[in-house]
Amino acid sequence: KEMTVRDALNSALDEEMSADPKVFIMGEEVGEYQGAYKISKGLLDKYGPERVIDTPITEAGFTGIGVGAAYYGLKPIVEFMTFNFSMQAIDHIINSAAKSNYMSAGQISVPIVFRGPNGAAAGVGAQHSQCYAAWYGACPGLKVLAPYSSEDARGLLKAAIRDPDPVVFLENELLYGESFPVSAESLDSSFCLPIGKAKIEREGKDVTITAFSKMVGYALKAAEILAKEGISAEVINLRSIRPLDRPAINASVRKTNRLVTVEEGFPQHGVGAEISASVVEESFEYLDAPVERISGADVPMPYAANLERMAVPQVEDIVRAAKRACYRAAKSVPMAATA
Amino acid sequence: KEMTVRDALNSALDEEMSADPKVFIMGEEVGEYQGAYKISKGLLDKYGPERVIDTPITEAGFTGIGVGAAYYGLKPIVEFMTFNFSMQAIDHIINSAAKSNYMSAGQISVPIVFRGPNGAAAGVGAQHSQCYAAWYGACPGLKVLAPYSSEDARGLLKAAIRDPDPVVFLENELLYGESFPVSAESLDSSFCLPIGKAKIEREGKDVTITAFSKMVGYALKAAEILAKEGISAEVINLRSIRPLDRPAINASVRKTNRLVTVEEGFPQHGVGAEISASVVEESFEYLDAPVERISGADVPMPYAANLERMAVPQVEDIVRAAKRACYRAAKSVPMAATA
Amino acid sequence: LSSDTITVETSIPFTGHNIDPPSRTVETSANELMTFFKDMAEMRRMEIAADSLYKAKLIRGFCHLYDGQEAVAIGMEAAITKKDCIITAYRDHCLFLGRGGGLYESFAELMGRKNGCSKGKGGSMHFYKKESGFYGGHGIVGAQVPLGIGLAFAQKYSKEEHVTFAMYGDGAANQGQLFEALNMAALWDLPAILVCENNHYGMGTAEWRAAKSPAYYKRGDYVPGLKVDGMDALAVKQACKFAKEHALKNGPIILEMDTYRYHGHSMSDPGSTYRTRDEISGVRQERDPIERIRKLILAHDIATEKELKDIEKEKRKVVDEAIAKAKESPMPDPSELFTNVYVKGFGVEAFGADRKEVRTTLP
Amino acid sequence: LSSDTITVETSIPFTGHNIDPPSRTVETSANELMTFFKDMAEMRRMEIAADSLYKAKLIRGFCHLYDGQEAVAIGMEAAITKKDCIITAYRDHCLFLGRGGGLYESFAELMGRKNGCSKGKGGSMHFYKKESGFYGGHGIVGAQVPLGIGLAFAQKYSKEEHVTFAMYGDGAANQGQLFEALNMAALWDLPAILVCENNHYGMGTAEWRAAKSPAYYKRGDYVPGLKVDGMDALAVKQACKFAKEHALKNGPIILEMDTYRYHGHSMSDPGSTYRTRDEISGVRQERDPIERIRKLILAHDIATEKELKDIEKEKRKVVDEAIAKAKESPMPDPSELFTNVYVKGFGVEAFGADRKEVRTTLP
Ligand SMILES: Cc1ncc(C[n+]2csc(CCOP(=O)(O)OP(=O)(O)O)c2C)c(N)n1
Ligand SMILES: Cc1ncc(C[n+]2csc(CCOP(=O)(O)OP(=O)(O)O)c2C)c(N)n1
Ligand SMILES: [Mg+2]
Ligand SMILES: [Mg+2]
Repeated sequence: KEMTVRDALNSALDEEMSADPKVFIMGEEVGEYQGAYKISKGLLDKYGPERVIDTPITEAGFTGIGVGAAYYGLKPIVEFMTFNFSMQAIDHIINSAAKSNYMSAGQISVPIVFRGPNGAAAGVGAQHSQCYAAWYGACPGLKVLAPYSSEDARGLLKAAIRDPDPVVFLENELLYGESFPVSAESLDSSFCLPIGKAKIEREGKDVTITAFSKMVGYALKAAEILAKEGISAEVINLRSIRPLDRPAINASVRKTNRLVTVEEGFPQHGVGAEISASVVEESFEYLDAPVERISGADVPMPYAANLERMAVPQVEDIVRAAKRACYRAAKSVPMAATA
Repeated sequence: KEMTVRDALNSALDEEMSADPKVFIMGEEVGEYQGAYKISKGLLDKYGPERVIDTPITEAGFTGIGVGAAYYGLKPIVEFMTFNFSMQAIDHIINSAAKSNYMSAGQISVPIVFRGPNGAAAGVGAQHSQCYAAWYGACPGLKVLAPYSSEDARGLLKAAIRDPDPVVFLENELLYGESFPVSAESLDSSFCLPIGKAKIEREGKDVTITAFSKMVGYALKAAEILAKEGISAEVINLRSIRPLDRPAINASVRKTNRLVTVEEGFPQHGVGAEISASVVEESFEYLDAPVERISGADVPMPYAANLERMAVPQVEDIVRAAKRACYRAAKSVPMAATA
Repeated sequence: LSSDTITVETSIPFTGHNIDPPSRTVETSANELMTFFKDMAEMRRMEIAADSLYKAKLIRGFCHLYDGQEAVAIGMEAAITKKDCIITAYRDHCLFLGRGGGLYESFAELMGRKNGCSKGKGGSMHFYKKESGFYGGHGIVGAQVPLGIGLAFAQKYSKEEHVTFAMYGDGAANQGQLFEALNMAALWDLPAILVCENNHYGMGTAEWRAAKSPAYYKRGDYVPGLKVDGMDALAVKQACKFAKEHALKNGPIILEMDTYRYHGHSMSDPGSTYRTRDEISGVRQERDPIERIRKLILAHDIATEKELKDIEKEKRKVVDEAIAKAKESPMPDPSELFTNVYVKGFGVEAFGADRKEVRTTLP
Repeated sequence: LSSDTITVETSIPFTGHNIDPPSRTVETSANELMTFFKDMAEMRRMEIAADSLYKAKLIRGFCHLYDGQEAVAIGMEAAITKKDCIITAYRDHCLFLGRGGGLYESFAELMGRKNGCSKGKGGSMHFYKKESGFYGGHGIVGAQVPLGIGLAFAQKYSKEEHVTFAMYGDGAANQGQLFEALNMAALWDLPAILVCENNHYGMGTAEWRAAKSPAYYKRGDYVPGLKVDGMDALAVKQACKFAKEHALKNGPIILEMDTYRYHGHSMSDPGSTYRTRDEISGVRQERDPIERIRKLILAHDIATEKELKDIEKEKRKVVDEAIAKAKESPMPDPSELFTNVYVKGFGVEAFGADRKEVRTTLP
């Protein structure tokens, strides 16, 4: 059976709202318009305007309201039309949500989910294309998830809604319409994925490729190409940016001795930097080649199609980096191709 | 001659306002109150309320106004009482300031400085202690500076004000009152430090320690202690977080073969992560030991003095990490101490 | 064509908040009316063409069209000079034209080409024309209002007798930063005119669902406001002239322009789920800004129906020519990826997606 | 002491905005007046003691004192129950006391000790008492207003007949997020009462320098408001009772409490550069909230001067005892560094400054 990421998210919302009357969703166009990207389709009809709440375009205000409702014990899901607009509300995400449980020594927990599309879409320019994984992932008190497939989307969103802590849930607009096979188990309403655990999407032995969100698909494509050239790549779908599954990453690198990190966001202080540093800390002696970072280019997102393509990682970038990691190293690689 | 960081900043503001009538300063309490931390002391008297502008406590609004004024060609200096409050205005810093020159293909440049104390002060708790170096440093279009000494403060602030691009200028409240020796040259009104260049604060050959802002002082203290134990540490004062002076860092590591990064901010996706990844990329073969990261603890800032002390790096953390980097490595270190 | 004064009544009276509204009697001329007609016809045609180009996949991403709202751009320009500043949101194509921007550079930008007004780097939402006072083209709802008030701040700081028009939608009107910036504009007597283009919907949300008080001209509370028929270019002109004078003397003022967008919010919105087709066609028939001017021209015997139709045909032609030419414009050079990140790049290295493959020295 | 009704006039009439104000005639009792006196005396003493502890370096960082504003906390509590919620900014000590918080846990928190109400992890600005509806203690100006409206949202969502009081200063009153949240509160009829504690200064900035319209009770525009003498506990009580009823029936309302802070903004502000000593002593002499109640008690022969003095002495004693005890409270255990980061830490590793030296498994 197949399911789109959109339907996966929609069904997760539906099931959790049906299971727990404290769960509600708020955001711009989530109700009557059925969601700017139709993720909340049908929910207004089913749960009514008390639980599916259209807001004005006032992110700081409605995010604060959501966080306040979570203080009280409700379980709000705050949709940002895209995460770019979460910057208007970021003070509430960081100072009001992430830090409250700590400052109050556990009195004020904040069971809330902030969700919406994150990162680059197609042709939407510099102000609508930023990836916030590294920023939010830096902040203790937050959990930060980034699904790739439909199972990820279902299992992680349901886990996020049930979680007692504030979760930033980073979707990807370009994945909404993609279909993925789904297991019977994953369609059960009790299905949840563990927060903080990465998934080995593809096993391999020559090089580890870490990725999250849309880039997992690219990494898998790269792995296929690499396989044809005799390089066996292990692809790790991070799923959770915070907590970051350092044990899984290190275990893989200790096996492959090579690492390529992939992300669409800006390079400096990115997820790749963290992974590289963490692996150097834990598994330095295992590394047979320098860690390779593939990331968004270090520029605001340009509109023109050709520049835009250059500004985000392509499959060939991942392939090239993986080859570099392999060829440069001492370990012999079965087949040689010109880089 | 000695000068406090406060006076260094104040004199830099004064000189640049006197040199260029387009320069003005705005922010909360910068005028009649003489600055919450007295950095703008005397400026209102000297330049009048047209150029020293007290604002209401509305960061989003006045930051947007500052950026708009910069579009027009003025050179605003926007003071945040602390950078924690810049989160209310971060959309303007990123989307309105950092990206405009790019989106307009050079038509709309944004010569503005955002400045104020950043990071941990003493006893001010979780909402008032965050370090924003890594966040802002991630964003193309911004330049991000972090002075340590009085010369840094003067030279970098004057450079920032003269620079045609948006600059985030991260000061440190606990350094304001510290005195540093200043050269005659640095007191000249033409004095400027180059943006994007690190400074070797202390030369050494066994291990490189990178730090910025207050942590440079700690690194220097650690270097002294290490020297007594026969370890010669090279201390790099980053000065510029973005552009990051990768060449200087790599050159040093290629000499010492060991690296300890120090910062007060949160660890994940931090400046240390970036430096570690950059060095692994450029100088992997030169590294004789895993890069050591010293950073703020991965928790919101607690208030209690004992916990707070544990939440930020101490000199002994740096010493310990440097020793680890040295003892673990193949290269022999003259003197052995028990770690 | 004559520049002799013609006197016309605005469609409806202005409604003032904390201010005496200007007179309904507007002065215009044959010349001006013909210019209005031509300019609006060009704008209308441009947006229709953009719609087609989008459907042909030559324009990508977000694309927000202005057809229906032309009278606001036109009437405003008739009241001000290019030393006055305008700043707006993402629905910016026609405001760019109004400031003297060209069709060719517009379409080239929409298609992401080198000769676009932002060299293809900005796209539909990010048009600028600084030399004639147009400061964009902003994608974040509400942000342009403090930015515009900042322009007004700079005008006053520079002791110039110019004003800034900061345009925003009915949806944006609820943004907190607007209230913050307005307070400062009022405190500091800045020559800022806040122009709320009330097209009655913020995306799919009707104004009353987003605002407890959708009387946007009153939302400045202690700041005066004026409600204007934004489908009547002459009313807009009158209001903007009035507002400019007011702003130079007394500081900020809000103009609520009652207007309408014919298209959906952006190209992905059919624009028909949250409003009735009757509503749209009703506005088209009764309030269309071009038709209003057409009727005035005919009533005053300034031109014949045939002449006006010819103008429209001519505009269709210039738009088509601009598109054809824009299609010839090449994609930006790949090296442009790294230009304009900074004005002064200090020659530091910048990286592409694969930093070992693509790295360059910033100019 | 008697609970018989005593009828008193408030100091001055209420002023309404878009609403008919309540009557000046307030009902109270000997019992209530004595309680007011005791509670305010305790608050006052607590803040004076905090000042000393700060100067003795036993309290660190920011410390914002409430003396002068006690009538707001006291009067509000007299009108509501612990099922109603209160949320405020950093000036939170006395609101915590008002909600039933203890002196010992307050001082322990101020000194960063284990037995503090936030186990020493929050500090002066971050007191909470969730079980009696006190949601902090927030350090970011303005943030608590949307948060408070969120509490009201949750109350309504939960179909409870309770309300939330969101407190903010005159400085905070200009924050955009307040206007955003208020619009939603009004759209959704939330039982939210915005309490502007107008002490006339935001740090060193006089209200009129920060606000074009410092009539804060009117700043809700389309939301009704009431101006209240915030130095008169009975007026505050009357207003809060009125506001609670209004909010349950009709949605949000703003109460502007005209009050005064005797201390500087925080301990680093002498509080004397931007206002005159005469101004301060004038308020102390003519409007002090404790003195007002003292006079009422004496006028109604409820207690003697001596008895009231004894109460004050007694309060001094309990405060001193609480401090002595708090000083005995140990620092938090070092392991607390890593607790409460999450409710559910999943047993992942967390790091100290030197991750190779200090790492732990999150609970
Ligand atoms: C802060 C922010 N939130 C959400 C969006 C997404 N968005 C773009 S336009 C829009 C509707 C704006 O409506 P209005 O202000 O009435 O302007 P109009 O489109 O009608 O011209 C929304 C919600 C955005 N760009 N920025
Ligand atoms: C967003 C933000 N900006 C600035 C500050 C620094 N600050 C703390 S309190 C304060 C003054 C607030 O005044 P007011 O709202 O009148 O409250 P009061 O202190 O008088 O009770 C300022 C500027 C802050 N905490 N948060
Ligand atoms: Mg609209
Ligand atoms: Mg105040």
